[in-house]
Amino acid sequence: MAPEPGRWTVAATPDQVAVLRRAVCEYARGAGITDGRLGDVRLAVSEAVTNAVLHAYRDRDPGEVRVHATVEADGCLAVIVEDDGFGPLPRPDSPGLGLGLPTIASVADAVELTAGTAAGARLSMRFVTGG
Amino acid sequence: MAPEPGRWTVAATPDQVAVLRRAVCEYARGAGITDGRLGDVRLAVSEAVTNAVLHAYRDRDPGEVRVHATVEADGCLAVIVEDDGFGPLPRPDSPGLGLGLPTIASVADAVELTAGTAAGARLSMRFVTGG
Amino acid sequence: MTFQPTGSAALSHAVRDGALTLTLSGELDLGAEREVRAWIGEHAAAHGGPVVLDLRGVAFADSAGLRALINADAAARQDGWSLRIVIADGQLRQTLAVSGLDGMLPVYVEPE
Amino acid sequence: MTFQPTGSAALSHAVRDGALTLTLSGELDLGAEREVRAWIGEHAAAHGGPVVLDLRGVAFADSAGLRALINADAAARQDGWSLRIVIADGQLRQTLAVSGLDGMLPVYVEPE
Ligand SMILES: Nc1ncnc2c1ncn2[C@@H]1O[C@H](COP(=O)(O)OP(=O)(O)O)[C@@H](O)[C@H]1O
Ligand SMILES: Nc1ncnc2c1ncn2[C@@H]1O[C@H](COP(=O)(O)OP(=O)(O)O)[C@@H](O)[C@H]1O
Repeated sequence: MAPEPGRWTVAATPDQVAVLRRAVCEYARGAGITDGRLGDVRLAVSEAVTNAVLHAYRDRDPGEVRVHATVEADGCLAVIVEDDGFGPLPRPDSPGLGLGLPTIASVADAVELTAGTAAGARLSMRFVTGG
Repeated sequence: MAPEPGRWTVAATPDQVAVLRRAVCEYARGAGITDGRLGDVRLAVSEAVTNAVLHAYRDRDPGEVRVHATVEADGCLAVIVEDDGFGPLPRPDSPGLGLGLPTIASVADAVELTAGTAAGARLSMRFVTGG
Repeated sequence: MTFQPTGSAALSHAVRDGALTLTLSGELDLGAEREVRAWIGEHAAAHGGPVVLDLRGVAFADSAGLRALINADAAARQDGWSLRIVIADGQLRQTLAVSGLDGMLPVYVEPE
Repeated sequence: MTFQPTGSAALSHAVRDGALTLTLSGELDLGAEREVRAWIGEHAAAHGGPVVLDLRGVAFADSAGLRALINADAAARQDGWSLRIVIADGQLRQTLAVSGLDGMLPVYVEPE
């Protein structure tokens, strides 16, 4: 009995990273995820939302970050983080360490980066829950 | 009439980046890709194979890089670059500029990074050919 | 003295045996990083001697949070004070290991 | 004088009006980067004056290749010689734009 999908929309500001991280973890817990896997979800969501806050709008006014979480038919947890920014574009002046995407790839079972539905970037992560 | 899938296996050394780039471009041309799209495929494959050469084996002896190209039922070109290295792991001492993955994401229509089938990393890229 | 920044990390400091101990607990992420970074820089500069960064109470850190540690390490090298980062055997230790930063920072694992 | 490295880039150099012109053609990728980097560094150091890097014949470059340009720019700043990177309106220009590096390097677009 999979829970209804979760949807959250926040402003792309640094304080919202913790808000979304907690919201998705609570959703994942409600979906019966194991404690081990929960740590992976927490870290991956934190990195993905951080990227949207840091990179999507750059010098523009911060727009939205939208997160969508759902349990798929095979029991996998899928989390999508989407923004309306520049789209996935390289950034030689990145303030980051360049660890975000590879960190997500190393804790999630799959990560897909595409252009957003209208504009911006869309990062999809899947976690096998094995339960 | 889609061509048979293409498969190439090379050693993970710098000189093989050009070899795989050319092989996949020739395949894409044979599959009727437009010149505009061909430039995107060339750049994305080059970045993906470069990552396998630079990051998969790090201080180990270079292993294999395997590339698989295919035209899907919907006409999309799918290219998969796979290695048997460490898997997608962050690397604060990366010799790169951190531009590889976002460059791929900005020229391909979708890019997915997962663990390889046995070990290592597996990068899948899709290009809508619209033809 | 404890200071609660706008983010989700709590900060306190004390001098013990000549070493400044900066204790941080809570969540070390993008929302906390800038404030934590400034706070470490300020106290370390005012103290001038050895600094212990006690992070055993940090329940969560991501790569934005790890940036504050890299920054503290760079400041210590540049300004010539010694730094010791003390962590527990938990999420922070794992995240440091995944990031590959554990070998690049003066990290010590101690029980809480 | 033309030198064909193991990679797929061809290199030649000449002094014109006091400026050293380094001309590079072919493909600037990981296979060529190290050799190109060393070659630029060597000639620029020996010359000491202004350097023009003529890349109008470069048919392809990726981010590993762009590293050679960043490196040349860093060397020029550090050692105090002026650098001018001349490119055509083609793939290299596009790749520089996608990478965001175009605004960070002394790039000039000129017809071939
Ligand atoms: N939501 C996004 N919008 C635009 N660009 C992005 C986004 N997420 C990531 N990127 C691009 O991908 C690059 C790599 O991201 P990451 O691996 O997290 O490293 P870092 O954030 O430390 O630079 C970023 O520097 C940026 O150029
Ligand atoms: N094939 C791979 N195997 C292991 N790690 C990889 C691989 N590809 C990429 N990575 C990791 O992802 C990081 C980001 O890659 P990329 O965006 O291409 O930047 P760069 O190669 O310049 O560091 C690399 O630093 C590395 O840690």
